[in-house]
Amino acid sequence: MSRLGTLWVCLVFGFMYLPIAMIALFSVNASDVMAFPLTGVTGQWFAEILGDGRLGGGFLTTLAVAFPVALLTTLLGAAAALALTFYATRFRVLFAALLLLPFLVPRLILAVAQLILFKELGVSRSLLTVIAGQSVIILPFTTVIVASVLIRIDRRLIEAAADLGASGWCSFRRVVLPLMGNGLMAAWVIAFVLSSSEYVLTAFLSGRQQALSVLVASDFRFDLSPSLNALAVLIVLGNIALVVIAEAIRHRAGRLN
Amino acid sequence: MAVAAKTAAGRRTRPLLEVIALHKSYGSVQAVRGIDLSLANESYVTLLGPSGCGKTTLLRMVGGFEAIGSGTLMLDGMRLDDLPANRRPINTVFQSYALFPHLSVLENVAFGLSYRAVPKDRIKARAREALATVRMEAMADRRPRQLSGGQQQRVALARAIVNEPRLLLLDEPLSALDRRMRKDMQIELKDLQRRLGMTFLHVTHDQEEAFALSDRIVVMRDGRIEQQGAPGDIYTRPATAYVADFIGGASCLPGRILGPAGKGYAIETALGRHVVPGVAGLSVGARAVLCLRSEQVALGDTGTPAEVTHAVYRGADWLLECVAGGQLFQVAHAGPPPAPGETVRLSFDPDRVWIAREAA
Amino acid sequence: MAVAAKTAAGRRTRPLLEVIALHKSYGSVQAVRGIDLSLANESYVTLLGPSGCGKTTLLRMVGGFEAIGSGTLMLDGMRLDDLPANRRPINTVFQSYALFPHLSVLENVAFGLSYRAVPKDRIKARAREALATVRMEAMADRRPRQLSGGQQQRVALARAIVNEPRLLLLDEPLSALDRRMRKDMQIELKDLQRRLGMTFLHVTHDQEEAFALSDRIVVMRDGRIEQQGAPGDIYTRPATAYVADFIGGASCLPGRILGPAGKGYAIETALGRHVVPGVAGLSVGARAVLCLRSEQVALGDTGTPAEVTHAVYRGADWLLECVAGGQLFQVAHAGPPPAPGETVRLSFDPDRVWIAREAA
Amino acid sequence: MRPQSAGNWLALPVVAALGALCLAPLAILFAYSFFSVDFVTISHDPSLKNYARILQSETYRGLIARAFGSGLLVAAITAVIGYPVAWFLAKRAGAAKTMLLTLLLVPLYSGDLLRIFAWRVLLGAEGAINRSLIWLGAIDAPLQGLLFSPLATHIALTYNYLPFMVIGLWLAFESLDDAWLEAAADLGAPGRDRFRRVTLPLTAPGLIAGGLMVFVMVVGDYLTPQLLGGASGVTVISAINDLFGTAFDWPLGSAIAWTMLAILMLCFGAGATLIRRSSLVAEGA
Amino acid sequence: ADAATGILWMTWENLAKDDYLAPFIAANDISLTKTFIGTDDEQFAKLRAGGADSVDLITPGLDKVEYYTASDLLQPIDFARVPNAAKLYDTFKQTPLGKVDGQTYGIPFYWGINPIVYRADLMEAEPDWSVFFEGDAYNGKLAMRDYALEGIMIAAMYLGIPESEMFTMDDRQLAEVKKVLKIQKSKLRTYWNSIGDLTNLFATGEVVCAFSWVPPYYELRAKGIDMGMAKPKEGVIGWCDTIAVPKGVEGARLDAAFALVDYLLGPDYGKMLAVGGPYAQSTSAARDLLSDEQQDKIFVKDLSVMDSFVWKQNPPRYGDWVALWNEVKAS
Ligand SMILES: Nc1ncnc2c1ncn2[C@@H]1O[C@H](COP(=O)(O)OP(=O)(O)OP(=O)(O)O)[C@@H](O)[C@H]1O
Ligand SMILES: Nc1ncnc2c1ncn2[C@@H]1O[C@H](COP(=O)(O)OP(=O)(O)OP(=O)(O)O)[C@@H](O)[C@H]1O
Ligand SMILES: NCCCCNCCCN
Ligand SMILES: [Mg+2]
Ligand SMILES: [Mg+2]
Repeated sequence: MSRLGTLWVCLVFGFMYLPIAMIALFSVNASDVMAFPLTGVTGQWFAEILGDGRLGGGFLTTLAVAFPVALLTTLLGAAAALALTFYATRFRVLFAALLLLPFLVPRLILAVAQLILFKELGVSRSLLTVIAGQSVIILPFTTVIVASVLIRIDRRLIEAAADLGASGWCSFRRVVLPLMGNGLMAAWVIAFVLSSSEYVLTAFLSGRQQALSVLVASDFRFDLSPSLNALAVLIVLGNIALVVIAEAIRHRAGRLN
Repeated sequence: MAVAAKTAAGRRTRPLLEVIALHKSYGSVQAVRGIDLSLANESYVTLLGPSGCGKTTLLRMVGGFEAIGSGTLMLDGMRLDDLPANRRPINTVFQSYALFPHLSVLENVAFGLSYRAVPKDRIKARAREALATVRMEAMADRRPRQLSGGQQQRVALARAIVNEPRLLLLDEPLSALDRRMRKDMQIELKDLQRRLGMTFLHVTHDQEEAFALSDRIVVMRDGRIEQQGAPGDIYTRPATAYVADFIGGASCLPGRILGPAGKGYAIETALGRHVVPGVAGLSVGARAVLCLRSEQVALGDTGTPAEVTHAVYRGADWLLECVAGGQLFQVAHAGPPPAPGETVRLSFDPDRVWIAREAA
Repeated sequence: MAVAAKTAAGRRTRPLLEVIALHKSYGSVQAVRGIDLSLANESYVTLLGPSGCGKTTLLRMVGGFEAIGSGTLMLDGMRLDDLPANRRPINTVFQSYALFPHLSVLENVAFGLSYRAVPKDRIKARAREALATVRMEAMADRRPRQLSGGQQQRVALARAIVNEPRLLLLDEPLSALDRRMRKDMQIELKDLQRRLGMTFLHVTHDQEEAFALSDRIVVMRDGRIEQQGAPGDIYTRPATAYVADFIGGASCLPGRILGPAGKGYAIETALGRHVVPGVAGLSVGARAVLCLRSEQVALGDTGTPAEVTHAVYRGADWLLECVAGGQLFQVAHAGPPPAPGETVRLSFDPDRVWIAREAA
Repeated sequence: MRPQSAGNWLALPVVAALGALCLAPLAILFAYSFFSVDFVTISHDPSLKNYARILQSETYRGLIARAFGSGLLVAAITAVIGYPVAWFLAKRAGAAKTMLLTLLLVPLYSGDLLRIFAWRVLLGAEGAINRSLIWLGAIDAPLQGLLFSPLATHIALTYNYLPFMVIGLWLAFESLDDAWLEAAADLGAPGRDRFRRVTLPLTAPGLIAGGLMVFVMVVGDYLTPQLLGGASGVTVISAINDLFGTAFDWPLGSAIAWTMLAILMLCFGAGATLIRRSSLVAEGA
Repeated sequence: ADAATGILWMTWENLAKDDYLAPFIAANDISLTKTFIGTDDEQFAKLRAGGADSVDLITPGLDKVEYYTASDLLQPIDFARVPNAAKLYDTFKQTPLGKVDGQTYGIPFYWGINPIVYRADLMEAEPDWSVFFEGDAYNGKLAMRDYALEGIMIAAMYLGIPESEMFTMDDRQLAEVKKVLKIQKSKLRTYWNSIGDLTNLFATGEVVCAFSWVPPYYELRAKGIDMGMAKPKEGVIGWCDTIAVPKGVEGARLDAAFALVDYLLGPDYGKMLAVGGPYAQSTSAARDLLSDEQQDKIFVKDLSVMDSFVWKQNPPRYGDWVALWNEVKAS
């Protein structure tokens, strides 16, 4: 069973990295057409991407959006999940329906409608409107993730905490919170991924600053430069490096304990 | 000075906990159906009763984890109804332990202390002391899932007692412990209760435990209280056949009261007439039972003939089951047991047995 | 015919379960450190031992839930090592119940039957019968979380016994039940085992339970077996002070063997010399203990003077704690107890007491 | 502690955010759905014409049905593929767990568009897979149907949303107590049955959560079908986009959007009931 | 130092390459931010929904200006501030598109044709529109732009519907169009959405012939692929994009916006666009600076070509066109 599982996991990870492998392959392929046969090795595309200040700026803009969005949606999602499960409000069903709404509306349409609203309110487009708009569509994801963890926490532990004198807040902080840690982490990562790859809303709601997803999409419209492959490779490698570093730190901390 | 004295006196006489006409249903299941109970300050009360009779439910309402169906709870003369669990000066040893899986044993025990007026630097030391009390100091750094069942139970115990609450609720706190450890813990509990002047409400299935610890025993049945009183009263003067049977497993011989006689009543049974003490208020002609405990029945050369049907080894002695007049009797017998099928003669001292009501 | 007879004979003599040199560690914790045990077919064996001594770990390895550290398990002469839990003809009553939360009580009990050769239409009926055995038929449609602690435990019991396995492992299966219910369940268990010719390996903290049910008792300590034997042997002829103390709580008076004498040895203690039977193989000069059980010590006009320190009510009698020669003695006493502080005289019958080793 | 009032306070900021940024815009759209358009002027005479048009249009009905079909199909495929992965991550990965989880999500950072073009390179007539198959001698001529077909679309959709399913399931597995599996094994259930009778019902909340996310994202994804689905890559969302952008028929677009919303809300009403049931189950812990 | 005036230009990415604009930036104290358009329609939706004033300059198609003016989103061009406008080709001076009541709102800026582009190495002969509707030789190797207006115009041209009727087709004509478009769909490998996408499809050989824009032709020839470009005799679609100033832009930002407009119609920019695009500016400002070959590339050597173009217009029943287009795609 375990061996079969390992095999399956390897296959699935292989599947997940198959397109990434292609991207990596063409990021060092000499031709600027993404097609076989391969024509030779070059570092040109990486040089190009590293020399392109515009994309660098876009990358920073993406981070400037994704970090607050991930934080905000994780917090709000956790609050919503708690209100759905652990500290259930009386209006739970209505509340759940409201939470699902942004899930169900096509992005573009929501973007247009939000734009109309911002216009009516006299709010001009900026990164703040992007953050607000994205947060709303990502919120249901984080809520679902956190709620699926909360559902399984043993309520008797909350009783025990109350018994020992912990107020609602304390028992939340010292019992519920640590036990929902996995869920919060997953929610944050998913929110970050969704935010940084969101194109439609970002394009509609952003003002003068352009996030990477928007820049990449417009670059793509005219020419599929392999330098974008190089960019993707850098992002993926950067992420993997972060994971490895975090693991190493965790390992060392574990050993010290 | 005068005021202080008065308060102290008031405190001594006013019950710590009063339970008045308490009810609780889960859907169509009536778990608690009208309980009146009052716990004197600094007393040790145990709750005995069969599985499912509502003990845990009662404790949970007192602790504040279950909404009251109807009735009133008063602590120290004040209504508890609106006080949330964390503000009640009560701690609980849960039947299911409910240890925090993400905290170490020590952190579990220290948890409650941060909500008491305990200096920060004393918290760990106090927690360690409590762990020592339950003989778990060596496992302070483990997680609950790395412990055996009995070890977990002892951590749950330490987690509650370390807070030294006014009222401690214990829901079968020693059920997973071996006899020796249980004895040790009983001594620690009793000592704690006396030393700190706490009040204990302790659910147990172990009658020896109840006898050894309690000032008062409350026998429950089907969501109600069947009898309460001092351990000796409950054992030697059960009010009903149910209590006589449930506590100490008396053999109950049905009969009819012929009238008052001597210090008790004359009663007519399948095994003849006897004059025996009994509960007050039995009228002539009333149906009642004669309660005979296994150690009150002796094998001898005289007495009612009976057939031995079964003999069970108990270490210190044997428990014989004998049938006489269609009625089953249990007899404690120290020597080598007669073989099943043998006929023996049973006798008892009429002054030491007891007449109880047939039903509540 | 001949073959069948031979097999039947083989079956009768060959042990059902053999545990050979079994070890198990969790990280640095050695939970089981070398157990050799053999369970005869159709026998009832109970496992006694203090909290954390490795009982659950042993059972979990036999059941197939925990990988063996080292050693061998044989069932019916065949190695169990590679047999997954679901293919072992073994069922378990788990210490933590492990009831399926998403299934009703009836569905929980019926779960295992779908893997036996039970006709589909009989499954529900069989499950209901098992529920009746544990007095839970009225709650067949509830979910586990709607049950009290004792009710859950009975469902766990029903879920295992309904399968009538060759070997049944019971990990404190009656710990949450009141005395009466526990007695009833003991009778049902014993009856089941006899009727169906099953073999039981039963962990309990209740010594009465062990004595009442077992063909053999195994006393564990710290991951090892300290002594095993018939209930009478364990109680009356403990091999070590540990066993004497753990089972029945004997007072152990240290001493030195002076030499063989009568049916036993002459021993020198703080309270004088005595000639008393004892375990085989004690050499002259060896340190040993004289084991006195509470019911073997009597209060009288002659004997060693001792001071009463404590009296505990036990219902049927009182347990006195007395100190003589710096040594604590426990005495079972039927009458009204002497007050603490009083001096009494203790005596015992040298033929009924026992000399055990100081340590294993 | 009064959990209900705590719940209300917790819900408040969420309700405020959603009210302002989702409910209000949707209300605007709802109003639009009853209007009509003349060139770029929106006439504010309410009527049900738009809804009548949707009902009568085989195209829009068909597109909505197709979107839901794809959503369900991909949710099912990702569930089947992701289930063992989530199990492995939760129960077998040990210390490597966090790392594997992150590695699973990292490909998503490479961006939708780039990955879509990578799929083209993989699946194209001259792509990596066709070339490999020809080289292996498995086929003589390239399989045209690999790319620009529903197959290509669904492969990429599965790829895009598999990690979300795995995350949902992983969380469910994390809180699945092994004691229940041991008990099932003890009672004789072989692996297959332990899965069907214990694991599956007890991880149902994760399956539902993951399924919900995948379903919704597949229904909303128009880029992948558009770029990989070939001539049949149209989706209801891209049709709505056309109405909003190209044709400037916001009222009809709003009406289709609200029709989908209504159907989805019905579906999720059913889903929520399921979740509630399975959460009852789960509380038994 | 005073902060430079900041303006925001919403445009196509390849019209705003940094080097095209460098002389302008160097000569003015203006900081220019660019935001890029996905489609003409997206640009309109964004302005219509979000208000015009957050952008200082936009780049709508000539045929689309009407949308913006009807929605009252633009301000008229002040020709006094755009001296280079005097050099507009006559066609653009005279076109009624982009104007309301004689006022110009979208000033033509650059223009071109949308031809058929094909892989000459993989096709027997130069194709015309019929390749998308008849015969089996290129089944599954064709591509069409996913755009209702142009898709239906091409079908109409194929069916021989004259330009005068094309944008006002009646139900019967539209039914004809639908029928042939369904045939067309069955021959397509895919519909394309961006020119980069189509270029990739040509390069990888997935598609051998498509209704296209000009850039892939030059781009792929530069890579050594033998590309062909066909201008079908039934008619070629011509297009022209304008530059327009949203309502509400005023003061220093308005000055800066017009300065940029003038620069965009001037010789520096025109030359770079012709060489880099290659695209033709709407003025003759740079024409004489180009070689004959370069002029030919962007159709300004012989301007009469413009007369054969079918210019895009807004059909009055555009909603029905879009519905028809979606119906074909969904069929
Ligand atoms: N997962 C684990 N990690 C570390 N130590 C463990 C783990 N599980 C059990 N132990 C330790 O192994 C020893 C034996 O445990 P086991 O559960 O077998 O005891 P037990 O005899 O069943 O006790 P009890 O009567 O209290 O149930 C204990 O000291 C326990 O703390
Ligand atoms: N959530 C519930 N839903 C329905 N019935 C319940 C629920 N909880 C408890 N009960 C029922 O209420 C009755 C009292 O339960 P309670 O837990 O108080 O019993 P108990 O006296 O503690 O028993 P035990 O000694 O077995 O722990 C039982 O019959 C039980 O089945
Ligand atoms: N290189 C820019 C291409 C812009 C093409 N515009 C087409 C406009 C159709 N309105
Ligand atoms: Mg209980
Ligand atoms: Mg155990």
